[in-house]
Amino acid sequence: MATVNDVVIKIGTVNGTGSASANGLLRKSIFRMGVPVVGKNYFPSNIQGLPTWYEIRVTGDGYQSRSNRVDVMVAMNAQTYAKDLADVATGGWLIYDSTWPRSRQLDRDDIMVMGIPFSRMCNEHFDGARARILMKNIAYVGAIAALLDIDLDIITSLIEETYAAKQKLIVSNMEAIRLGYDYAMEHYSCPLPMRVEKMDATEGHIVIDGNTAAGLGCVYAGATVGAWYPITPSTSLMDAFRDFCLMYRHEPETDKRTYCIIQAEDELAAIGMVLGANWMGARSFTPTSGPGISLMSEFIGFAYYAEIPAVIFNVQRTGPSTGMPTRTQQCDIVSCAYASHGDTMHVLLFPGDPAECFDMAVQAFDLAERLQTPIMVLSDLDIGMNDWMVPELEWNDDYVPDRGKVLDAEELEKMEQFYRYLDVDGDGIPYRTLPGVHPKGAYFTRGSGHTKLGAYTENSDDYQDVVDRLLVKWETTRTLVPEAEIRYSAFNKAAILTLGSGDGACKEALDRLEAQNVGLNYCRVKAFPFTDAVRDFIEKHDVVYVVEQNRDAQLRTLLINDIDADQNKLVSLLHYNGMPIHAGFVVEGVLAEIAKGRAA
Amino acid sequence: MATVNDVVIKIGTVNGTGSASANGLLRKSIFRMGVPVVGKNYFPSNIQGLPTWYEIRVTGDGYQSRSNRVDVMVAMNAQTYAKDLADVATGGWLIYDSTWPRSRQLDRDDIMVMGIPFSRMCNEHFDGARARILMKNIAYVGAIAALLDIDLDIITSLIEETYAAKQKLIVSNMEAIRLGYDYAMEHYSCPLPMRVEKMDATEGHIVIDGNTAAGLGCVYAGATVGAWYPITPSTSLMDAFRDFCLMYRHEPETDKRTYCIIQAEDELAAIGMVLGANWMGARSFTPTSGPGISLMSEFIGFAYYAEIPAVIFNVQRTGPSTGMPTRTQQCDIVSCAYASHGDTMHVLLFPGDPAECFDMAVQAFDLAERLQTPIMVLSDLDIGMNDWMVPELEWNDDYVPDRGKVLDAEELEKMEQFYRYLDVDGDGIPYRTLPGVHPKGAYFTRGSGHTKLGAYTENSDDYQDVVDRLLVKWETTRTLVPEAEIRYSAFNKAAILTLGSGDGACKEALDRLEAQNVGLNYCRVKAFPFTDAVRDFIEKHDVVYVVEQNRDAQLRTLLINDIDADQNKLVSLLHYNGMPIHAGFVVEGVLAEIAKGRAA
Amino acid sequence: MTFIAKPKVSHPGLPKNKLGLTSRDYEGVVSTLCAGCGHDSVTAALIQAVFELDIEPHMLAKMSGIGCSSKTPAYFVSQAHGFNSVHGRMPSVTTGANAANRDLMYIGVSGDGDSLSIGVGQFVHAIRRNLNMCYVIENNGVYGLTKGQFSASADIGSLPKKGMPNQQEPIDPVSTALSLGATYIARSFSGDKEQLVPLLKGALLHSGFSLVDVISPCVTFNDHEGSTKSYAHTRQFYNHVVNVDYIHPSEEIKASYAEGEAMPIHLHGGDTIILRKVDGGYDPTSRAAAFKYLRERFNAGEITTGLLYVNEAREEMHELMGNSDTPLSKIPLDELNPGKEELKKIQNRYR
Amino acid sequence: MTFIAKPKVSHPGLPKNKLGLTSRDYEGVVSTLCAGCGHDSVTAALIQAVFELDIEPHMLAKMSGIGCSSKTPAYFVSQAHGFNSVHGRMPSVTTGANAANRDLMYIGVSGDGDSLSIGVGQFVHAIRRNLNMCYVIENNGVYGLTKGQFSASADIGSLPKKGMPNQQEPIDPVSTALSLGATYIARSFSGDKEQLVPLLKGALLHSGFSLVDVISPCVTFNDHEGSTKSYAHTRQFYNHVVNVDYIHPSEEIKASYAEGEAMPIHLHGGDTIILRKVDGGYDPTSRAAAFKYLRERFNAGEITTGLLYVNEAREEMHELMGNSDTPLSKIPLDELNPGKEELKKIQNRYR
Ligand SMILES: Cc1ncc(C[n+]2csc(CCOP(=O)(O)OP(=O)(O)O)c2C)c(N)n1
Ligand SMILES: Cc1ncc(C[n+]2csc(CCOP(=O)(O)OP(=O)(O)O)c2C)c(N)n1
Ligand code: SF4
Ligand code: SF4
Ligand SMILES: [Mg+2]
Ligand SMILES: [Mg+2]
Repeated sequence: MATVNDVVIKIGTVNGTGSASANGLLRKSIFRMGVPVVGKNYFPSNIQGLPTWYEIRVTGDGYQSRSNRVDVMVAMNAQTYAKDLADVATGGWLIYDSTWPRSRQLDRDDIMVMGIPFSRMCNEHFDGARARILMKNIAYVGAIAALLDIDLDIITSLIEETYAAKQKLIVSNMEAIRLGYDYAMEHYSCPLPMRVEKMDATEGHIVIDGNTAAGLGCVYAGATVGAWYPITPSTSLMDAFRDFCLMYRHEPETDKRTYCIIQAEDELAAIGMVLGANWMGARSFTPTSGPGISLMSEFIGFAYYAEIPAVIFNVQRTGPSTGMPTRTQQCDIVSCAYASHGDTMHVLLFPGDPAECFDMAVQAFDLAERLQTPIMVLSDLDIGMNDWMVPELEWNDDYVPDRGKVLDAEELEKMEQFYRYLDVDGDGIPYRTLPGVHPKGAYFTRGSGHTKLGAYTENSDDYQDVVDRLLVKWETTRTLVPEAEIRYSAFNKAAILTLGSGDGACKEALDRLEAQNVGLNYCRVKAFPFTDAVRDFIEKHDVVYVVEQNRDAQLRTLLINDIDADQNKLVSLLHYNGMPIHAGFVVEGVLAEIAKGRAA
Repeated sequence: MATVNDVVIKIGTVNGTGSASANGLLRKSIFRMGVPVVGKNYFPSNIQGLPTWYEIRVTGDGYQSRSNRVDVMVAMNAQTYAKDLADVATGGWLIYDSTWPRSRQLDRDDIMVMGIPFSRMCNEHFDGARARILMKNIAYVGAIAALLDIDLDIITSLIEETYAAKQKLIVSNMEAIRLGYDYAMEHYSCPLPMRVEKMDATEGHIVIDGNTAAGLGCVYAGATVGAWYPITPSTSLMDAFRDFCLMYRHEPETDKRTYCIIQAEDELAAIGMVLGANWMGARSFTPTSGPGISLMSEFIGFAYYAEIPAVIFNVQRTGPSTGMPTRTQQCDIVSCAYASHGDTMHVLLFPGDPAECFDMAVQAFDLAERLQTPIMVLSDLDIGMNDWMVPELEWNDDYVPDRGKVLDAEELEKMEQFYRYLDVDGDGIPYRTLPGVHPKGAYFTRGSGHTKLGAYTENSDDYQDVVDRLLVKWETTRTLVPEAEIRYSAFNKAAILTLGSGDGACKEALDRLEAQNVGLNYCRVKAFPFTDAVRDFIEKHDVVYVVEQNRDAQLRTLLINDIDADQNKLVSLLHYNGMPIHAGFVVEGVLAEIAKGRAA
Repeated sequence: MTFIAKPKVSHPGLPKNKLGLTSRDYEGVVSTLCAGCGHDSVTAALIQAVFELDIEPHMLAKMSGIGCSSKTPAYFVSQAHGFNSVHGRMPSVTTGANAANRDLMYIGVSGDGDSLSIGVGQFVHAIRRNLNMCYVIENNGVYGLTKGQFSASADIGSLPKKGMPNQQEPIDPVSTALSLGATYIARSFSGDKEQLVPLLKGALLHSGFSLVDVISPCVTFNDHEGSTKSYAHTRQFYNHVVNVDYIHPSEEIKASYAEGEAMPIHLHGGDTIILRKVDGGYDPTSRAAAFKYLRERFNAGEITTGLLYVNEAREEMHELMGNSDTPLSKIPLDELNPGKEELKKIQNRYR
Repeated sequence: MTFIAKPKVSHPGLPKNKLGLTSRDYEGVVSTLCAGCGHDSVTAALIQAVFELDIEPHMLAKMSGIGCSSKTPAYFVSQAHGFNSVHGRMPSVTTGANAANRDLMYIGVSGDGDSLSIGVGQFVHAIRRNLNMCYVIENNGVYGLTKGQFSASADIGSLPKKGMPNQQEPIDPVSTALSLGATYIARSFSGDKEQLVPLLKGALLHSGFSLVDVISPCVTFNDHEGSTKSYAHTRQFYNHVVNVDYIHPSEEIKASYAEGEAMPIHLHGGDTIILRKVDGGYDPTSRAAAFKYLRERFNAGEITTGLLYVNEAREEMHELMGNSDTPLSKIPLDELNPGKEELKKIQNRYR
């Protein structure tokens, strides 16, 4: 089957051997040919010596999720050779390092296996153990370039850009590319029937991971205080924030920093710092993952009740407990929505790709200050650490940050008396003051019972008054959070509803189902609480397939609990094995339900 | 309106002035007259100097909840005189200390106000500031005895029992009783039309608080390691455990302790200790309250996934955050059920009174070991710290603790190889081994991804295998937890469903509604997950009023989520102002719904 | 944490500070602590210290955790923002607040339970960062608010009201802070206002982390015989080694002091404090020597008080990081935003 | 944390211990750490120590938190139960396990991140309880598993692979433990097995809390020039003050040692260790002196190693509490239950 721009390349290596830059080079060169790509990393929770894979999906159609198929496997890791061999789709290809002989048992008839002596060639051409290993990686890029017809000029210019300052490296890298390229050209009929061809579908797009985009969003939102405790897979978010701050955040005259990143002693401290900074009027955030959320939960409840803004990025990984730190899931939805003891409810945002990580980072700060409550951005490892093609990030210089209801010195001066928790405007949102602004603004922030005036209380009515007003605020919240992405067609009585990184797989599934004459509407929620449009959407359908990446149907739980969505309509399709969801899972799930008699 | 054995006495004092023993004396003497009583404490989160109240409901009918009415107010605290005066029901009585003149404004026409110069009398009869204050308290007991016709002989014998070793104190206490008694007899027509009369309704009963009963249950269950961090209102649970251990838990020969209580540095450490001890094969528990649960949540998720037994008592208080530490709520239901990030579900037990705190403490340890998972006993301040009349606690000496599936040395010796997480019996419960027993039993306990054999994994299928098996265990759990209390009558299509301390108020409400010809069935759930009987119960009714003490209808959420209970049937009646729920609230709630057109 | 607002009566005769405020203006709501509680004396000392230092009330931030001690920020300077956080976590909140606005003066009030049990991790790391704050531990050896359990500062052999004596090694905040490198470390006693007020003033003015460990007896649960944190015991074994005098910047340092007997310490903000050594052999600028001395006096049963260690050389958190002098919370957000054009440029790397 | 089970080949020539086991019997699964990681050397030293002490494998409990270091319990003694808990919380789990069964020997392996940042509170309180365990910190100055951030033990001025040098005061586990009263405190280096093994043996036999702080370089993130936790730096500034020899109970203490040069320490279980002082002036039985010495050598840039403090007099947790000698987990539940009749009796007080 000859196909163009629809091929999945998977490269198996050993972690710590520097294959990341080779894989990036390959992915970028395809992108520069104008062909959409998806890049996924499957790496172990380990530093050096264990198997790791990088998967590039070349998708002329511009799909965003992984495919569950491997067409071209580059099996560089002898340890996983058997598994890698087994993973290739019928009719596919496997490339291995033929420097060392391979057991006859390790063969398949239905695929084509190609040996290329990467190690031998590199040992002959390069000196030093480190260089030989690195160049072996570059050499397989050359081989793939030949096999898939990737433009060598583009590869060359990418290498030149990367090593602009190190001429020598350009030469050696190009040499390694040539080694692989030439060997493949010589020994195999290139290109393969599955190949890459220039097109024009990447204009105005970038390839970026969600953590980088979110870190950049924090810079643009004007965040100044970042507090965190390292945890996979959220670490690179703060790394990105730091890198961008190094570029953009120094006072011109003094070169002093206009940001403050604090590596906290743990997550309890990180969230405490974020609350202190936001209380003081700085925009402050913390990135974390599941275990961090558990540890932060006492403080999150405090912030809900004392009404302190905060932005928390939860880059979810596979739970429960330590779980699989380098695998993805959407498994903290319930624990975030109701984090902390007592009656609490928290605002969640669900970015669907890195571009939304950028946008929602900014929205999160605006909402946090507007609503005076923690906003949790629920990304996941798939979005946060993988390479997504998205439209270029946009910024509007007219952006005016929403600082919410903060009284300044002048306003306070004019007031008779300031009361912290009064619902002056009827929207459930009180006014706040910042320390150091005016003596009249002073009040006592506490997580213990308080009256609407801000005084300590153990009185039943006064207590209830405040927690009831928080419900009014919740309804206001519903009107302020980002609207869901909805695709309607009046004819469909069935629909798919998903969130976050389920977007790509679901959209691809919609196309595939459509092709099988199964028409479905679509809704991707972007926030909790759910908007009225989501409520309407569910009401308008007979069946709503709720696609999410956890075992316990957590999104479904929230839909029923928050907007009383009809439990009988909501049919769960749950993917939770730690790998990113793919369209096939959704298609099969829907078809199986239909086969069982469920309406399409 | 003359009534017998249906009167509510409320005593307002200042905390730290030693009124507790006087109030206990009063409550006990009524109980010894054979008359059921309910005793409630309303105290501030403070050590000395703030208002505090004790309320005794004399209830010939044997109801267990508070009444929302005050018949006889003893206003000993000048600071709250106005409030106390306002709280008395029309036709009621107020007693105050007439040593000091009282403002004329502070009067009501519809009640009877009685001045008794407690301070003056005590100052005349006793020496020393401390004694005078304490005796003033005893004196009001004397006055109430006269007014309500409480048996002086019983009071005398109670005082004699209490101070058996301190003859002098008997004399002075009796003198104080007499002062109040005689003054009342002399100045007011005693007894009042609302009075107490001997009956025979307390035989076989005791009056106890839930924390004491739970502490005793832990002793009987054979718990040996208690780890905790002090927090109101759970502190007295560990105090009770310690007190009973001092009585019962010393090796006869050596006098060494057969228990170990560790005051941990915080709740994170307390739960860590509990897990370590249970892992090692000791029965171990921790009492805490909401903030503690938040802090424990990372470890609770670990225990769920690594399958380690643990018993956690959550004596709930008013949330969110620090909230009102000395007020009650049932507000941690959701946060306990789904504590920790990732897909987790935890077994909850809901004692309805102190007797069940005793029983469920024992059941909790059995279930924890049988199911190898944390069991949370969700009590609350109302049950834990108030005085409930309950049937005598029972113990069966034939009790055989359920240690669950633990392999001993002999069994291990015979095995080829032990695997920790295999579902050998098909009930989702694997076998475990204890350290130090046999080298073949060794395995590596971890919260990271593991296979059913117990090995570390990052493999999707192996991971999913284990978390899916946990769902099988969950269904087994459903068959092992305590059955709900259900009262059926085939004719009623409407019902009340509640949990825990809602029991008393709901049962009283059922009687009152019945009297108004509103017949309702009743279900009190005792555990999460819910049993099949609960599912059936809801299915059989058109309307189920779910009565709970939190703002967000947390029990309702679990019912829908766990057993897909029909959301349209479940109508919430929510009481969450921090005071214990009372029957009137339920009656009014139900009637209001019926008035709105809801089926009875 | 009280219901009663103190009546604001003006007392025309009261002395005024440079801002024209009287000490009454630095008060808070009426305390609800037990009569005689040491914590109320610490509150009084704090009021006097900030009054005498002419601190603008709203330029103060009052931080605390949970406990009787942690309630006290409500009892002073009503015109300052207060933050009563969760148990043991005051240091992190203060760190964040200070990161956001370095212009305020931060007073953290904590208890021995709050700081040495649940909160010891945050205590340790605030020291490590040399966070610019005045950290007061109202140390009574027990958990007051939860009714008298021993805290981690209880001494071995100290008797509870009922039950067995404490057997566990105490955590001494002073030697812990020394081992961690805190830059201003004092110990005092709630019953010795004369010593306490100048120590607090020095602590407030010190740039960096200053610890004032105040033995503050709990009259309700730990003031009986056999308790080592009682008024009587503290008075008896009190050993005052280094006095401190605060000199207002405007005042001249009049006397000159003989080496070894008194030494002026010049604080960052231009203020000066004079240390007067009662015990000539004690060196409050050496961590090694201070630790040894304290340990030896502790073994001898003494409670060493005064300014026990000071290091003005080490930079506080913002200086270490090279942060802007302008409080971060005051930089307009649009100055923090690189703008549309930069966003375009930076994205070239993602192609 | 590995996929590969080590092949169990029998080597007939290998020496056997009293139990007839070879050192191979004390191995675990194959390490997945980076080649050259210091932690693997510590693992090897631990294997040697438990082998030489004739410890029954299943009478050992291997406890850890999260980190590269915390993975290592999988790499030794496969026949002992292991407990890989959550990050920073190993001490509490060990406390509970030990409370339940005092008969086992507890080895806790932790990292500097695990113990000094997130876990410092539990570390401090395990010391305070004098928990009977051997606590090993594999100290590399960084968070290995999360890819190289500085930890709280990073020295001021230490350079990262890229970026700015560390500016924060380090937390030194040894002086922190000293200030808190740990009863056996040693420091060593993963590259010096000869010193490390006897220190571990002493630590395992010591009754009470023993800390072995092992500088264990992270080859991937913190072994470059400018790092103060590199192999090269540690070797260069190594200062070995107190050697320790372990004497098996069956062996006679042959030599007699001149005062000030060597001292025998008799351990609770009947074992003896001999301290040999390299620096005659150092007194490993005085907290005050040890602290001062360490501080001074630290200021001089030296890394002081050896057995730095020992106190055999203080009782461990169970002894302090007066607990049964029988492990609590082994007392049959029916002996713990006061029975039906007692329950009747006791309820009289509730009437
Ligand atoms: C997470 C959490 N656990 C427990 C408590 C209960 N608690 C309140 S104050 C306190 C101890 C206070 O002791 P300390 O800090 O010494 O203050 P003191 O009352 O002695 O001044 C405790 C354990 C709490 N509020 N939060
Ligand atoms: C609650 C929580 N926060 C963060 C992490 C991520 N994490 C894993 S190991 C580690 C640090 C390990 O450092 P260290 O203890 O020094 O061990 P090393 O890898 O250096 O041996 C961190 C932060 C986690 N596992 N859990
Ligand atoms: S209990 Fe103790 S610490 Fe608390 S207010 Fe009373 S005396 Fe002070
Ligand atoms: S990253 Fe560092 S600490 Fe972790 S295994 Fe590698 S060398 Fe060891
Ligand atoms: Mg205290
Ligand atoms: Mg480390």
